[in-house]
Amino acid sequence: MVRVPASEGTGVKTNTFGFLCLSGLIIVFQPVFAANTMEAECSPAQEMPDRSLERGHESEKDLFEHSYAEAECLRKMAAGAGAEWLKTEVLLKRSSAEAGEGSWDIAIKLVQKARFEAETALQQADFEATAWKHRVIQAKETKK
Amino acid sequence: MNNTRRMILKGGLALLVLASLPRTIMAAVWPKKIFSSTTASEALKSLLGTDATTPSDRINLKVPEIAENGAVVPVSIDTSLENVESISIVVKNNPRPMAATFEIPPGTLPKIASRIKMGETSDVMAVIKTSNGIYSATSEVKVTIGGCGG
Amino acid sequence: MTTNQGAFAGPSEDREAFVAFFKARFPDIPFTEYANGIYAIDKDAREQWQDIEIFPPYEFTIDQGRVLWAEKLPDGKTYSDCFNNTTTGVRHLYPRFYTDSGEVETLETAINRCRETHGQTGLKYGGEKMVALSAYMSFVSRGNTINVTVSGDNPEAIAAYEEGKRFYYTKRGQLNFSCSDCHITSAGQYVRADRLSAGLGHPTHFPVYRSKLGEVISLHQRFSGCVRDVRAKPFALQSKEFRNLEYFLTFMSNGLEANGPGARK
Amino acid sequence: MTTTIKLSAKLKGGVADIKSLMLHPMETGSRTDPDTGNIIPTHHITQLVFTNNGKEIMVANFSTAVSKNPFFGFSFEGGKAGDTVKARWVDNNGETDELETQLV
Repeated sequence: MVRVPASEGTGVKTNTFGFLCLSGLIIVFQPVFAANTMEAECSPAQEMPDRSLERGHESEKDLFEHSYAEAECLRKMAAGAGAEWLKTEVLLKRSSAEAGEGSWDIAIKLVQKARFEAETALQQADFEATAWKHRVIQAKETKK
Repeated sequence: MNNTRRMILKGGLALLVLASLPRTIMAAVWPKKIFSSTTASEALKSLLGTDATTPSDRINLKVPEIAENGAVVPVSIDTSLENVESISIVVKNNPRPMAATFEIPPGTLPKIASRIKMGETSDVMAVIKTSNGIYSATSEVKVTIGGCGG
Repeated sequence: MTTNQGAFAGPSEDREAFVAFFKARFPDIPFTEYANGIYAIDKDAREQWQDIEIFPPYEFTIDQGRVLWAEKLPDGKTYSDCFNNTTTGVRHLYPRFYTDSGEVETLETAINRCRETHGQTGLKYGGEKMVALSAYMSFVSRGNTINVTVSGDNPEAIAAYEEGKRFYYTKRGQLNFSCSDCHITSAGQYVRADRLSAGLGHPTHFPVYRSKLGEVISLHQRFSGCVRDVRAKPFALQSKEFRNLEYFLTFMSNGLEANGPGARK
Repeated sequence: MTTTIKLSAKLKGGVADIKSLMLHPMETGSRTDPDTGNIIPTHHITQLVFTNNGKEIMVANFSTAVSKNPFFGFSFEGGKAGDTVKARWVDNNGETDELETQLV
């Protein structure tokens, strides 16, 4: 069970900006996750600041573990929405392995990447919940 | 070494049988040297004694211009040349250029079809040995890196 | 005005619009040709394909399937006892909506249901034996016309069809592509060195010998490959998602000839 | 499986048309097993020999550059309906298989 405080922290903004820049794929989005599509063990509130971006408050180990739990939670949500990306789970596995070696910096970077993928996948699923309908091939005569 | 031992174990019986059969049942030993040559010239020299071939428009070499898949490239060769003794397929840019060679006894038509692997874009040569000389036809086949495939 | 109207049109209207799209996109290609996949569009590749079809490598798989199909199940029954008309084939009637389970049944899940009914464990989807059985039944069914029904008076069947349709048009993965992006919008275009085939006719020729892999694969393995290609995590073979997708996609190909198994690059 | 060979032998206007397909991995010896990282050893058909009523009509020598599950077709003159055409392959491990069919 992962409980994450809902707050409008700066972490969210940074992260949002990050994936806007990077993805360039999703034009329209709302920073509200379609969390109702699943009943995962974890249930983050609508917004979950990425605490891995606010370094210095915790030990690296604690930071990694929290970040990992959050990212894994988001991944499960994406999977529940049928929208998980190909490598998210791989990134998490690799991060665990790096953490096991004590390479916290690399481990946290990998977690951040996984989290970014999971969040973007959720945004994608949310947008696609209605967007797909506009792509359905329709008969040419568009009668009003 | 390992390979040799396995061959003896598994193929011992087969080899024994082969040795005792007349040539009409199983042909001469597989020409390993030709197939391990790393250049077309070396392969042709060890097969035919020379790498000098005469280009001939009497050879019909049919290969695709762009291979759908480098793992399966259809090749067919036929010729109106007479007294053909062998037909060989040479892929110049393959690590071992000699792909296959076919011995043509009298009565068998100089006409073969097979499918070969190509590692990259390359000239493909049909080399035909007749009682009069050695002839060839060459055609380039482009091999591309796929996207999603099929 | 763009409306969502299309999403809620009935299956028959969907299919008519789907076929009409390709007719407008490729006016020179007759409807029946779509059963040949990309070779309906790509003339160069077509010649190489025809060369391979002279003596296709999937013949060994058909033979294997023929032997498996004839084997007796533990209670003495055979697969033929589970299916009607196995002499002329049943492939073209699948997938279908199976009311007992309330889900879409594909030929592969029907084969496993048959095994289980007659005291045998199910085969692994995508495994050599299941693919061989499926390929054999495709071979027996050659020449029949694909005729998948989505019964208008069964809301569950309609819902499954709609789920498949949603899957087909939904963008997914890191590359953010839907099935329709490649196989409707961009059909005939190049993705690197490959030309994209038309969505119409996709399921007619499975299972398929892939030259690239040197083996015969099922339709769901191909789905899985496509989902992976857009960098999304694939669903399990014969998962509900893929069965619904097959239901929608095969319904779109109604009227085409069942011509599996096939050979592809 | 019972056989690794498919063979068709058909007469067309005095010419016998032979087509064959072999079930064989044709490993080049330069691929690595993705699971173990080990090189997959070379394993390929070296020779494919055809006879008609015992008379040798074709010897095909293959390298690893012949595609997986090799296809080979050729034609010969002088065959009659009912003749026995035999295909026999041997690979670099000494494994072998053969199949006979009647010319039709």
